[in-house]
Amino acid sequence: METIFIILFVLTLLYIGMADRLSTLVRILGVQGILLFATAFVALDKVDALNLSFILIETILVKGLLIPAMLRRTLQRNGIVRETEHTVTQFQSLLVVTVIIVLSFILANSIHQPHLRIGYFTASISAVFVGLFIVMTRMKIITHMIGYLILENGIFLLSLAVGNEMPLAVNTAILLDLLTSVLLLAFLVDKVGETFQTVNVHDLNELND
Amino acid sequence: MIALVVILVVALFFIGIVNRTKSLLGGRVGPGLFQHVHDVVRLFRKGAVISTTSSIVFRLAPTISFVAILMACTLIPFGTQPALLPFQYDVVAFAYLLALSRFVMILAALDTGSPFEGMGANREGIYGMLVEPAFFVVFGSLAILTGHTSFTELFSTLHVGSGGVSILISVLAVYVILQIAMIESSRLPIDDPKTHLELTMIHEVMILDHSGFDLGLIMVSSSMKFALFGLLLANFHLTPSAPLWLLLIIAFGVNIVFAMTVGAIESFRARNRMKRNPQFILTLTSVAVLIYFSVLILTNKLVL
Amino acid sequence: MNTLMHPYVFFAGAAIIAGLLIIARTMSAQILLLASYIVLLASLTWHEFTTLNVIEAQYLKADPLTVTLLSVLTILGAVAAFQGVLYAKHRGDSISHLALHNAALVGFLSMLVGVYLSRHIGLVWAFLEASTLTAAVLIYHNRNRNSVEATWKYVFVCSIGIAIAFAGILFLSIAGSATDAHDLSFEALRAGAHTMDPTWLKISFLFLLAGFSVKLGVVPLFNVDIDAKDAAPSHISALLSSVLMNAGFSAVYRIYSVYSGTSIRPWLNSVLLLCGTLSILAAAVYILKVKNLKRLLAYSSLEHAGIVLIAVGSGAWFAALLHLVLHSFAKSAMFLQYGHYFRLTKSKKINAGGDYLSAHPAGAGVFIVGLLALCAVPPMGTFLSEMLALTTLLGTAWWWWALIIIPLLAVILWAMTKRIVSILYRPRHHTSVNGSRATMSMAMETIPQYALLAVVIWLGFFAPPAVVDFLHRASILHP
Amino acid sequence: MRLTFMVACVVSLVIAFVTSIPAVTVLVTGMAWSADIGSVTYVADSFSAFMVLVINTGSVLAALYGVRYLADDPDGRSLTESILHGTSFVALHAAMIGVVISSDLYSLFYFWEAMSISSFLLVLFDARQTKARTAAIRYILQMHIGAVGILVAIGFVSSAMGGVTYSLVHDYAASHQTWIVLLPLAVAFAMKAGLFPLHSWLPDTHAAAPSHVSGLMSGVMIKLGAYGLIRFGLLTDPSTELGTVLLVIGIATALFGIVNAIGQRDLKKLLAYSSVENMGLIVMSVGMAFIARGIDAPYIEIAAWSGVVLHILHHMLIKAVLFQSAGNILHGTHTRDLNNLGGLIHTMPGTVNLLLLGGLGISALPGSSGFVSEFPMYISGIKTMMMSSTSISMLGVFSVVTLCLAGGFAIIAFTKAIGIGALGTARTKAPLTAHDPHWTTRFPQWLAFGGALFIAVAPGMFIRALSGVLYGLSEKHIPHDLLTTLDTVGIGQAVLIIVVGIVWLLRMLATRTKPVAEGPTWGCGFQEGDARIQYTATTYADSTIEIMSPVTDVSVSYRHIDPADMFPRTRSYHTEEKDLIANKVFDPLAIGVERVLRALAVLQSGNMRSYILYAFVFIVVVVVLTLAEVL
Repeated sequence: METIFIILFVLTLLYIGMADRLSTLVRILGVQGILLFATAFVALDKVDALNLSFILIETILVKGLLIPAMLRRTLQRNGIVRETEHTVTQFQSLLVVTVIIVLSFILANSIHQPHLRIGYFTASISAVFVGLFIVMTRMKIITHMIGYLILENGIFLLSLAVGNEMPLAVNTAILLDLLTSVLLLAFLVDKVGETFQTVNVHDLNELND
Repeated sequence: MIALVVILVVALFFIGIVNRTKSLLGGRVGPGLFQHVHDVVRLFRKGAVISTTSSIVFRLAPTISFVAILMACTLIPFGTQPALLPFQYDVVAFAYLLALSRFVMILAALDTGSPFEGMGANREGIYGMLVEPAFFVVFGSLAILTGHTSFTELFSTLHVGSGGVSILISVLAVYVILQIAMIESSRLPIDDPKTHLELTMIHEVMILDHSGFDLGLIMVSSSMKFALFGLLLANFHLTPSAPLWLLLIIAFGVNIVFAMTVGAIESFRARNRMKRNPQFILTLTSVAVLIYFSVLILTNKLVL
Repeated sequence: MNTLMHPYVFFAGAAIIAGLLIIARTMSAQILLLASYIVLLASLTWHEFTTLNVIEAQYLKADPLTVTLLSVLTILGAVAAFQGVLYAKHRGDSISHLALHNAALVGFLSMLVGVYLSRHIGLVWAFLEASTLTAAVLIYHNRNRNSVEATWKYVFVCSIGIAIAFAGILFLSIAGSATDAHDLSFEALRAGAHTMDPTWLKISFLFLLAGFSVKLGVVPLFNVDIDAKDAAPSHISALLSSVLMNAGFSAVYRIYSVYSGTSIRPWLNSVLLLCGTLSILAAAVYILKVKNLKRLLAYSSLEHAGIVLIAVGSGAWFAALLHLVLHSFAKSAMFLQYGHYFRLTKSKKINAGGDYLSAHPAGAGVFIVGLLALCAVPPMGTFLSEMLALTTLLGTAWWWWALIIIPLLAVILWAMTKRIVSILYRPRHHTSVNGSRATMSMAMETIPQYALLAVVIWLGFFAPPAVVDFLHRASILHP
Repeated sequence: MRLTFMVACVVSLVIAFVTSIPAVTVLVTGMAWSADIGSVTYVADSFSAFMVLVINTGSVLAALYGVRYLADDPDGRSLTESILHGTSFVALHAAMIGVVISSDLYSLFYFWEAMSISSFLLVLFDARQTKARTAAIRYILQMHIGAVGILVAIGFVSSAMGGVTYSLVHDYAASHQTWIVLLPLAVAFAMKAGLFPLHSWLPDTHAAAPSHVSGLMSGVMIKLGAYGLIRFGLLTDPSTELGTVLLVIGIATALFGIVNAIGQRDLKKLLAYSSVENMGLIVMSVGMAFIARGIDAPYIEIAAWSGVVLHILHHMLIKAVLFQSAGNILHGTHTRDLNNLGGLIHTMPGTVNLLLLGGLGISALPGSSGFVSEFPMYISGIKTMMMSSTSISMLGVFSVVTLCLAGGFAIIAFTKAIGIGALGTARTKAPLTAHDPHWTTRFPQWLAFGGALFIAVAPGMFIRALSGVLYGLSEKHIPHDLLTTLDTVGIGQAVLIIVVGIVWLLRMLATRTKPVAEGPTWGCGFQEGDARIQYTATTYADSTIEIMSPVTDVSVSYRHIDPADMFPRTRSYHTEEKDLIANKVFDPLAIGVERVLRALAVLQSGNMRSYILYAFVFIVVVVVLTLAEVL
C-alpha cells in the first residue's frame, strides 16, 4: 500500500521536473501534501488520536491546502504565470530529476541499516535534491519557495523513513516554525515584488562585494 | 718621541724632494728644497679671504684635520723605540684618525656650497672608504705574522729581512702601504695635485676656498701625512740591532727614496681616469688578501 | 525571586511583554516594557546561575555554558534595546514602527535564551529557526531595498540551512536507531553515542554543521549573514554578530561535545579546523576587497567565528569560549560605533569617512580600541584567547594548519587596520554634507561602547579567578 | 597636546625611576631581581638590568624631547589623539621593560605584541599624511608577522614541555633540534631588529614617526630584537655555527644598511638606514661572541660583548641626538628632503651643532663614543683573525673589513646628511626662514650627547661598571689588558679633544690680528653661482650608488633627449630611492598574495542560488576528503 504512495510521490517529482506553469507547481505541492498524509497514515505503527490529528494538520491542512492557497494568492498578486527564463531546458531538467532519483535509489540500497525504510529514503532524498535543483536552476523567487517546500516535504518523508519520533512539544515547535517561515517568505515575495518591481532572482544582488 | 721628531723633520723636506725630483726629471731646475716650508710660513702670516657661505665648520676643519694627523703621528714607533702613545690595536686608531681628518675636510668643502668642492668631497669620501679594507687586511696579516697588535710591538719584531719573515710579504706590504700613502695623500695615480682643471681634482679642489693660516695648516697636514707613511715604510727597514744613528740614516734614506719615487711616478705616469679609480683601489684590497693568505701559509695555518 | 524565575515564567513573561509592546503606543511605555524585559532576563540569568544543572522544565536545563551566554545576552540585549530606542529617535520612526521592532527584539532574544537552555537537539533546532523568523523582522526594520533583499535572502537561506540541519538530526536518529538511544536529548545522546555507527555520526555532524553554519556565520553558509548584518540597523547587526553567533556556537558545540566522546573525535576536529580555516580564508579574501565599513565588521565576525572553531578543533575549548564572549563585546561596540559613523557620514562606505579623530573624537577612540580588540593584540583579552587557540593548535598533530591560518590572519589584520586607520586619519576633502561633527550627546553615547570594550580588557587579563574558573567549567561540557 | 604628553612624560619618569632602582641594585650587587606578579615570574638578571637602564634612558630622553616637540606641533589635534599618543608612549616604555624582564614566552609574547602595537599607535601620529599612514600599517603588519615566530615557539615548547619558562626552552633546545625553537624566535627578533632582509619596515616607519618616537624606536626598541637574539642564543648553548650565521647576517645588514643610507634623500630615512647598519654591527658582534664561546676564546668573547654593550649604549644616545635634531629641522623647515635644505647652520646653529656632533659620533670617528664602542669589535675581529683555524680567521677578516667599510660608508652618509642638509647655501626658501626651536628641545639632546661624550672619554669606567653584565653574558671576567687598552683609548680621545682645543686657541691667537675679507665662494671664474649649482643629495650619493648598484634600488625617471626633437620640451629628472628588498621581494610577494586572494573573491556574488550550493560543495568536499583519508 505505502509503496504505491511512494511511487506516486516520486512521480510528482518527475512532473515537477517538466512543469512550466507555476500554478501547476503549486497544484503538485498540494498533491504532495495529500500523498504525504496518506503515506504517514499507513506508515504509523500505532495510531493515537493526538498524533493522527497532528499529522492531519501538518500534511492535509498546511501542506495540502494552506500553503498552496497562499502561493496561489501570491502568484496572482504579482501577476506571475510561468517561469519564462530557464537556465536549463525542460528536457535537461527532466533528465536531471531522473538521475537524482536513480542515484538516490542506489544510495538507499547501499545503506545497510535495519531500521531504515529504503523506499521512503529514496523518495525523501530525491525530493530534497529535486527541491535544491529547483532552487538552483529557476529564476523566479516564487519558484525558489516552491523548491524549498519540496525540500521540506523530502525532510518530512525522511523523518518517516527514520521512524524515530520527536517529542510532541518539539514536533509542534517545528511545525510552527515551518508555517511561520513560509508565511514570512510569502510576505517577503510580495515585498520584493513591490520594492524591486521584479520577481527575478538575478535582479536581487545589490548586496555583494 | 724620536718618531715624532723624525716625522716633523721629514715633513719639512718631503714635498721639496718630490717637487725637485719632478722638476729635474722634467728638465727644469725647480724650486728649492724648502720652498714648501717658506710657502707655509708665508701663509701663516697672511690674512684670509673666506666665503660668505661658509660657517664655523669651514674654519674649524683644518685645525681638527691637523690635530688628527698629529695624533696619528704619536702612534708610530721608531724601530724598537716605542711610540708616544702606544696601546693595543692602535692600528685601528691610526686609520680612524685619518678618517676623522677626511670627514672634517669633506664637511668644510661642502660648507662652501661650491659645486667643484662638492665633487672633490664626494670622491675623497669614496676613495677613502675603499682604501681602508686594504689597510686593515695588511695590518691584520702582519698581526697574525708577529702575534702583536700595536705598531710598537709589531715593528719591534718585524722588518724586511728579519729572520723567518718572508721577503715577499714585506715587499707586498710595502707596496700596498705605499699605494695607500699615495691615495691618502692625494697623489698619482688617483689624484694629481698639478692638474688645474677643477673637474679632475680631488683633494686640491676641496681646499679651493681655504686661504691664509688655514691653508697653511692644511699644507702642513699633508706634508705630515706623507712623512707619517714614510716612517711607516721606514719601519720595515729598521733592524732592531742597529745603533740609533744608523737607524736615523735608514729612516731618512727610506723617506728620501720614497719622495723620489713619488716624484718619479708623477713625472712618468698619467693620472687614472676617474671611473677607473675605484677599481684601482680595490686592487689593493686584493693584494692585501694575497698577503693574508701568504701569511696563513707561512704560519702553517693554511695547508695547500 | 529565585524560585519564581522558572524558565516557563520567563517565556510567559516575555510573551506578555512582547504583546504589550505591540499595543503600547507611548515612548515611555515602550521604554518601561523594555526595561522590565531586561530585568526579566537578568533575573533569569541569576536564577539559572543558582540552579545549575537542574532540569527544571522538560527539555530545558542550564549549565555553566548557558549561564555564560545568558550573561552576555543580558548585557548586550540591554545595550541594544537602549540603542534601538535612540535609533528610532534619530530616524524619527513612528511609534508603531518602534513597537514592532521592540516586540521582535524581545522575541528574538527570548528565542536565543531558548537555544541556550535547550537540552534537546530538536528543540535547539526549533528555537534557532524561530530566532531566524524574529531576526527577519529586525533585519527588515529599515524597509528599503537593501533590507528587503537581505531579509529575503536571510530567511530563505536560513530555512534551507536549517532544513539541512534537520536532515542531520534525522541522520543522527538513524545512527541512534540501531541502538537504544531513541531520545534525542543531549544527555541520552552522550550516553549512547559511543555505540552508534561512526559513519552515520559523521554524516549527521556534517549536515548539522553545514546547516547551523548559517547561524554561527561560518563557511559554508556565511554569505547571507554578511548581507543581513549589512542591511540591519547597527544595533541589530551587533546582536547578530554576538548573541546569535553565540547561539549557533552553543548548538554546534553541544553537538560536538556529544560526538567527541566517540571514536570520530579526530575527524570532528579536523572538520572543524577545515571549516574554521575556510572561514578565515573567506574573511581574508573579502576584507581585502570590501568597501563598506559595515560589511568589513561582518567579515571580521566571520574571521572570529573561524578562530573559535579552530580553537574548538584544536582542543582549546576554554580559549574558544573566551574568544566567543570577548568577540561578542568587542564586535558589538564596533557595530554601535558604526551607527555613529553612519550618522556623521550618511554613508556606509569606508572612503566616505576620514578625519574621524576630529569629527568624533570619542567615537574614534572606540574604533581604535575596538580595532585592537578585533586584531587580538595586547592589552585586549582577545589576544589571550587567540594566542591560546593558536598555540594549542601548534602543539597538536595538525600544527601545519597554523601555517595557513596565521598568514591569513596577518592579511586580515593588515586590511582591517588599513581601512580603520584611513577612516580615522585620512583628511576629508568632501562636500559640506560630510563635514558634520559629532555632538555632545553622541560623545555620551559612546560610554556603553567603552564599557563593552572595558569588559574585553577586564575579562582577558584582570578577571577574578572565580570568573575564569566558571568559564573553564562552561567550556568543558562533559567531564 | 602638550599637557597630555607632559602627563605621559611624568608617568614615564616615574616608571624609569621605579625600575631603575632595582636595575642599578642588580648591577651593583650582581644578584638577580625577581618578583611574582600574579602567577607570572619576572626576572631581571644583570643583562636585563642593563637593558632596563638603556630603555629608561632612551624613553626619558624621548619624553623630555617630546614634550617640547609636541608643543610646537602645528596641527590641531583632538583630545582622543593626545590621550592615545600619551598612553601609547607610556605603554611602549612599560612594554619594553616587560620584554626584558619576562622569564617565560607567554609574557614575552604579550609584551612583545604590546610593544609593537603601542609603537604602531605612536607612528600613527602623522597618519593624516598618506605616506605615514601606509608606513604605519606596513609596520604593524610586519611586526605581526614577526611576532608569529614567538607564537610558534610557544606552541612547540608548551606542547612538548608543558610550560614555556625560559629554563624549559633551554631544556627543549637541549632535548630537541635546537633550530625548531630558535629559528621562529630568531625571525621575530630579526624582524624587530631590522636585520637584512627583514629590515624593510624600518626606514619607512622611522621616517613616518614623529621624531621623539623615531629616536626611541631606533635607539631603544630595535635593540630589543638584539636582546632577544642574545637571550635565546645564550639559552640554547650557542655554537660556532649559530655565531657564524649571526655574523654573516650582521655583516649583510651592516653593509646593506649603510650603503642604502648613502642613497637616501630623506634625512630621517638616512638615519633609519644607519640604524639598520648599527644593528648589523651589534648582531655581528654577538655572532663573534658566540663563535668565540664555541672555540673557547675568552678574550675575544669578552671583547665582542664589550662591543655589543658599549654600542647599544652609544647608539641609543647618539641616535636620540640625531633624530631629535632631525625633528628640529623638520619643525623648522617642514621638510625632510635634503635636496630642499642647506645652509641651516646659519639659521639653526643650535640644532646643526648637535647634528654635527652626532654625525661625528655615529661615524665612529675618534673623539666620539662610536669609536670606543667599535674599538672592542675591532679587537675581537683582529684577534679572531689571529686564531689558528683558517675558517675562523677568515670570519675575523670579514668582520674587520665590514667594520672598516661600514665606517667608510658612514663617513659618506653623514657628510652627506650634514654637508648637504645643514651646510652650504639654502636650496629652497624653507631653510632661510627656519629658526632654532626653544632651547628646551635641545636640553635632552645635550643630555644625550653629554652621556655619549662620557662614554667616549671613559669607556673603561663603563666596562668596569658593567662587568656584571659582561660576566652574565660570557661567564668570564674581563681581562685586565682589555681594560687598560680601553682606558688608553679613552685618554687618547680626551687628549685629542683637548689638543683640538689648544690648536684652535693657537690659531685664534695667530690669526687675531690678521685681516679677514669675505667674498663669494670661488666659482672658477663663473660669477653667477647660486644655490642651484651646489652638489645635491642625489649627486653626492651618485658615485657610491653606482659602484654599489646591486644592493641599491634608485629609480630614475628621465626621458633622454631625442635628436629628432627639434624643440625640446620641458624636462624633468626625478630619482626615487627605494628599498631593494621591499621593492623587489616583499612588494611583489604581497601583490601576488593579494592577487590570489582577490581572485578568490567570487563567492559573495550576491547570487543566492550559489550560496546554497556552497553548503553542498562543503559537504561533498568533506566527504571526498574523508574518503581520501585526508581528514
